[in-house]
Amino acid sequence: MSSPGNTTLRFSEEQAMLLEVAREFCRNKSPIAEVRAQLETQDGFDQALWDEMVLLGWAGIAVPEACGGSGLGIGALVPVVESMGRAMLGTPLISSALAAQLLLRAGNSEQTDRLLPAIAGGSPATVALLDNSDWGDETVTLLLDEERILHGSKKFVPDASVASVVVVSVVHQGEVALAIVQADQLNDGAICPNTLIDQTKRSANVDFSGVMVDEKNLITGPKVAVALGDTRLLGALLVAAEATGASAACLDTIVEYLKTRKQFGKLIGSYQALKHPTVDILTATDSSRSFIYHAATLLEEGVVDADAEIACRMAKAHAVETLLYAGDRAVQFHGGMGFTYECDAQLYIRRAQWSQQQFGDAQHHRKRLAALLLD
Amino acid sequence: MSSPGNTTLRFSEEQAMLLEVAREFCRNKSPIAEVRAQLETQDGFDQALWDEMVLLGWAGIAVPEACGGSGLGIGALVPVVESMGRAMLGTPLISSALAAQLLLRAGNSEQTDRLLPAIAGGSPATVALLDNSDWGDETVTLLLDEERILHGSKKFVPDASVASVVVVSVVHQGEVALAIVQADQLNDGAICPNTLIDQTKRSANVDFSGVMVDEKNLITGPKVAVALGDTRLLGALLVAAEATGASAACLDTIVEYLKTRKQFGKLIGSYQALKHPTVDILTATDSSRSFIYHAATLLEEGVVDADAEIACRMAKAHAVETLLYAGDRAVQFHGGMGFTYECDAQLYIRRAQWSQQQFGDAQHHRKRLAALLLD
Amino acid sequence: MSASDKELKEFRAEVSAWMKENNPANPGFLLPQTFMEVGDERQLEFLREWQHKIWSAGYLGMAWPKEYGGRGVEANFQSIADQEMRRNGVPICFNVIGLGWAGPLINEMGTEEEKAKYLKGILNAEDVWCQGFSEPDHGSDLGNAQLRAVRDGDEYVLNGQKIWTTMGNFAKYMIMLARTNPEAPRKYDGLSYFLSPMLVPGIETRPIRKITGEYGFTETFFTDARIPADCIMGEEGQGWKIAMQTLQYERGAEAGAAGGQSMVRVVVDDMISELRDVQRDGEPVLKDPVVRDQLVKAIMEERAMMLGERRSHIGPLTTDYPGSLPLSNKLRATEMTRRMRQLAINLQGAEGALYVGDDEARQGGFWQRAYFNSFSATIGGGTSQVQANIVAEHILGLPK
Amino acid sequence: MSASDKELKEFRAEVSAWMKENNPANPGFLLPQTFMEVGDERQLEFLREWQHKIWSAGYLGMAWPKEYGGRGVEANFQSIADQEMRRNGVPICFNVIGLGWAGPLINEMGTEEEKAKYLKGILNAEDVWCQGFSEPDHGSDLGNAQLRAVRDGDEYVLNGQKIWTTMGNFAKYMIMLARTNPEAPRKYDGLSYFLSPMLVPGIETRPIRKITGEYGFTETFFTDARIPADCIMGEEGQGWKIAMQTLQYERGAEAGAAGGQSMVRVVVDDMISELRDVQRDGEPVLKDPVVRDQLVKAIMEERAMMLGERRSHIGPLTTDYPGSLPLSNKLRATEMTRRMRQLAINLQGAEGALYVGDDEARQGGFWQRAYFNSFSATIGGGTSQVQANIVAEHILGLPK
Repeated sequence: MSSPGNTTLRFSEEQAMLLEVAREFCRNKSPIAEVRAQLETQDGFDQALWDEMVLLGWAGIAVPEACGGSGLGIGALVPVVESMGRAMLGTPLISSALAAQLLLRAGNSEQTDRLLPAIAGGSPATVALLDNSDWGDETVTLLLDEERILHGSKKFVPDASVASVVVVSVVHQGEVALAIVQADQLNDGAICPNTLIDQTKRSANVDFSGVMVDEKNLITGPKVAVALGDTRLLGALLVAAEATGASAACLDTIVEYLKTRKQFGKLIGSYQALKHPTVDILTATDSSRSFIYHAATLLEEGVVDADAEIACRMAKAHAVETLLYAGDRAVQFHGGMGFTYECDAQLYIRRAQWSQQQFGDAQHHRKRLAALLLD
Repeated sequence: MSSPGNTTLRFSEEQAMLLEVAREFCRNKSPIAEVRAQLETQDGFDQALWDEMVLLGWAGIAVPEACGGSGLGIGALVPVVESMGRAMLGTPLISSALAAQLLLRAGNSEQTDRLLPAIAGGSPATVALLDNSDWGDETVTLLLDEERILHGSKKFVPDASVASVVVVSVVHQGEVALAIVQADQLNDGAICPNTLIDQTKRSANVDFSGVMVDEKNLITGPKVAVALGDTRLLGALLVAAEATGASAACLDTIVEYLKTRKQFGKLIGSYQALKHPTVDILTATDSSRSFIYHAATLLEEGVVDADAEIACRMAKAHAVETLLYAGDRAVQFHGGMGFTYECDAQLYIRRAQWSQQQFGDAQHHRKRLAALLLD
Repeated sequence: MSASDKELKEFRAEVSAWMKENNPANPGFLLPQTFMEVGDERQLEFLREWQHKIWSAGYLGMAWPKEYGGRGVEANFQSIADQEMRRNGVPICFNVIGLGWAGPLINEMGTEEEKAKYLKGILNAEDVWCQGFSEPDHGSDLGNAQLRAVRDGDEYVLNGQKIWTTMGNFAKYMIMLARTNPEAPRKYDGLSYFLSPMLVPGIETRPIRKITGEYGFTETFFTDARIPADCIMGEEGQGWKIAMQTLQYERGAEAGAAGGQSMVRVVVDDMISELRDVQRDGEPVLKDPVVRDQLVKAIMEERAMMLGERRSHIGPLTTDYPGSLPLSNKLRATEMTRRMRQLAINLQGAEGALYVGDDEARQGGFWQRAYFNSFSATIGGGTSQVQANIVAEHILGLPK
Repeated sequence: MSASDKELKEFRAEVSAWMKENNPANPGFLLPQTFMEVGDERQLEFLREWQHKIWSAGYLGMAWPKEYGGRGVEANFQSIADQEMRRNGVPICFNVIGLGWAGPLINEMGTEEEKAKYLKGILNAEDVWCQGFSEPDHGSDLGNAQLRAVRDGDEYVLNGQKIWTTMGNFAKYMIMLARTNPEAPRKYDGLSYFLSPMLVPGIETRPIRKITGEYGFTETFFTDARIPADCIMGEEGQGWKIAMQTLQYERGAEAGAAGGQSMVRVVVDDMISELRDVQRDGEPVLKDPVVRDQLVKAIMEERAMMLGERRSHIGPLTTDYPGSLPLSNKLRATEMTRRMRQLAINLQGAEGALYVGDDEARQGGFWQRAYFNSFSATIGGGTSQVQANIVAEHILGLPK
């Protein structure tokens, strides 16, 4: 009879308060009509709303107090992101938080003192990690040459159009390094927005060619690779948290319809063919939530150790498969209505396709979990 | 728009007649009470019944007319084996047919003339192929030394206790060869029966050590490896055919119960939670049947070409997964009754565990199909 | 006087050559994969021209009588033409409700006048047809249709609503199920069947935006709309029977349909081809063992469907639960398609998150759109859940 | 006066040491993994002796009153003892119906006389208890129990049948649901609850052979069996309420149960350990990428259950559909177990076809038998299908 692994799960009163506030805020400020109003806007979010979120301190939750944040850590970010996912509220929060984490974990104090206060103050930032379309290929190809000039592009840079700062993984003198690029350094037309299946999200391919990175905006050394690995795991966790919220909202949408729609003279929720898969969505969403708060617990101290890595990967693998299933069934169970753009099921099925790909799909993480758990 | 691959499927009037006769025979001669009567017997089948089958010519269906068979080929064996599977009728038919095929495909005319008439005449034969418990490991380790003496054992030799002749894969002078061993050459205690999960089946570990193989009972040369490969594929197909019959019978058992058992005042077959999975078993069994007769069609000429290999592997992969599912659901859907030894569901769930392992499980075959279809 | 194998073979070669030569160039916008995806005028006009061209070449309505625009030859010529359309990947013949539903019905049951009036326009694509069976509150429950048709002199007055009217905004005619007798003891007996004009006062359509973001269906509103009384097919009260008859023609030219390819067939191999240059973990995704296992499952599922089609014509191999193969076909094929397309997106890697309109989206976002569109088939024409009930009850004999 | 952390820690160390020292050697036959698998006298006597030994050492019934054989300490001591039994892989405390159902009920609702008569025999394993709720024709529908109990003077006369009586052939007492009033307007109100002796004329048991080939349950027949009228718990008509109360104790010592490990917990890691030397394609099966993907899924499913248990105690993280974690637990855990065991057989290679009794069967055929036994949990206590209805209706509020 063997050990079941780390199954720690704690939730502080502070986290509980944050969750309650965040959920309430998102519910009130981001009803579905608001979400829909943003689908075809350029930036995909409402600046005034973002400003309110910044005032609540969310942009600085995981930024140390010394740098203008509240220093509550990733554990406090998870309930906020889950709540945003639940309301399908698109903002640059995840991108900014990841940029801050990457700087915190790899940068020097001059850099963090200079850059983090702005992020905590609501100036969006983002990370540019992907050199191709393969999250499993971590080779960095974007070159920072000897003159510290960048050559090449990154793909799927989230919220690139609104970010003031982009933290970019580059190869410099044969080593992986990070370049901090200001938005105003980019050439005209360098940002080529992606047309995403999830219309609540924004990302772009960004051409950094020709950008000059001065010494103080360059991060080198052994911490870089570790910080990049950690940031990918934190990204996976935050996408999982967001997907968990989306699954919960999707479940609510299904349940509501099953309780009101009649076919053949009966409420359709009475048919086991719809009822039992809905229970599956409930239990799967329950598991997603357990996984993300387990990971949040293990990240209380900020260190991404082996147990935390396992937790982040499990969260991502499970949460996206759950949302893929929930979104798919939401369309099907809404019948003809589900096939319309007007039905909210489309929001969830589209979000699912985005979430599954970000920071690697379920199989990507299970492959890495196998090495951590079986070897 | 690409090619969908070979989808030939024919069925001759001859095959149709055989199918009808075989199904009728098996239904009449092997009611479940008879099947149960054999569960704890030594040989697992009724000799008188086997004799009747031999009289019908089944032991020689795929044996050339010149060797005392009817020369109808594998295509005619499939409907017979499916019918036997449907009645859960255990006999040495599959073992004997595979032994005959292996001899036909690798042996010389003296050997086939000498051995096949007995097989066609109902004297059971079998093949001993497995040196370990891994169907994916085709390394032959059983040694036939320079003095033509055997050293070692084989595992899971089907119907070993009743076989007059065993065709054994051996390594001889560094090459794979076949040794034809008569039952009376085996030492006392050489046959160690397995206790199988499927009580309708019999197999044994057989220790061949010390058996002397004379020249005329040795088969060497390049045909051996090909014949062994073909025989494994034919074995996979015949197990698939048998599993298809078992799935169909299992489906009947479920449907019958769902139409008669009431719970909460309704026939349980009216609940979608039981109804829809039962439809899944129906459609999956439909596919099993399509696969086995497709393979039977491609084997009309006896040659196991690439298309036939694909067909055999698909049949095996699909048919056993179907039976695993059907057997599992049969137990569950019978409720408390399903949990008893008395309920026939146990026969199918046990058969499923046997069938899945024989000649490699579903994943084994899908792995090889990937190489045939994707590379 | 049936055609010889040689004649058929020559005909096949002729059509194939014609299709190759006339297969239109990529128009620069995504073409509909099915007739349910005709969302704008540009697509409509393209497909109208293409169908007209096929008809002009003599490859559509081949088994229909010459006097109504057909060619009067045996149906197996049409089947061959249809196969060659599929095989050569040409665009669809979009006027599906006319070619496959209304047309064969008129051919079989219609008056001379009706044949002369309708058939040629169906074939040459001048008259677009639509179908009015579904209504908002009972999508899967056709027998419960409530659209009211009241006889008033030599007209019927229509009031009510239809939904999921494919090309309702483009159609000139609708085959329609309406309730002429709300008092009938069996709900089915109160239904009648009409060949209704669409372009009359009181009939209005509102395009439905689909989950894909595109159009293709309408809601159709009837407000005191008056249509000639002779638009009725058969007698009052025969609507259900005729509707069921209509559904029989779907089985192709041999069953009476005019023919023409109604949807672009997408096979698993198409997905696999598209994945050949996708990377996973720095290697081709097609080399990943877990992906390979998934793809083989998908290929097998598709192969099983095709083999089932073959087997369904072999009597001795269909004695178990006869009818199970054809009756479960819709359920199986549509569910397989949905899952396969979802898998295709998943395996694309990060690019799976792109959509129609992005230059870098694989095949222009074909698979993403195709996945969403696949729900039209798992929902329309009876949801998969209803289909499973039908198979359970009609084939397995399980209780309702 | 609650125990300090230090005391608890010391106690844990003490029990752990005792379990290590006293864990019985392999008896040479497969031991029951649950109390539903006690099939023969040999197993019964072994387990009786073991439970007696644990009780003698003071590690069972710790929170029950001293005067009835308990130890009168806080329940958390018992929880610790139970954890250490699990952790050390010792055999089960088999008298589960007594320890976990009848005992706590008597403790809570029983008279002094009943407590004195029953409790100690439950703890020291002298009196085996069984449960008589299920009947042949309504396995999942307890409220419909039909066993008739008719008051006749100072006796009740029993007629009818129970089924799935665990250890019915070994038991001295049964907790029993019987119908005292067939005329009650609500079927539930006609039920009463008894602590019935088993060894009286007119009660006969017939062992049921399980799918595993072994025994463990009986059918129990009542033919004019007479039991003392004071065997009733509470009043006539309270049977349903008391039965529901009985089910509450299952949640362990803190809920009132005597404690003791009622089933051997098998985790995914146990399966993985067993697979370490299995080969597939000439390589370790644990190196096969498809198998690895499957195993990680299994580990995750198990991990999610454990994390869910933790989360269920954190109020702010259970505001969505409160109660969903505990109420879905049975459904999830039992289905997970079934699938995991099926997978374990599949991954064994050819040896998966062996069974209990074969020397070469892995762990003596443990996994094969365990797979079959797993259905007792997906069927008993409400089938998974019924459980899914319960979750849907009680948690999601979906219509019946």
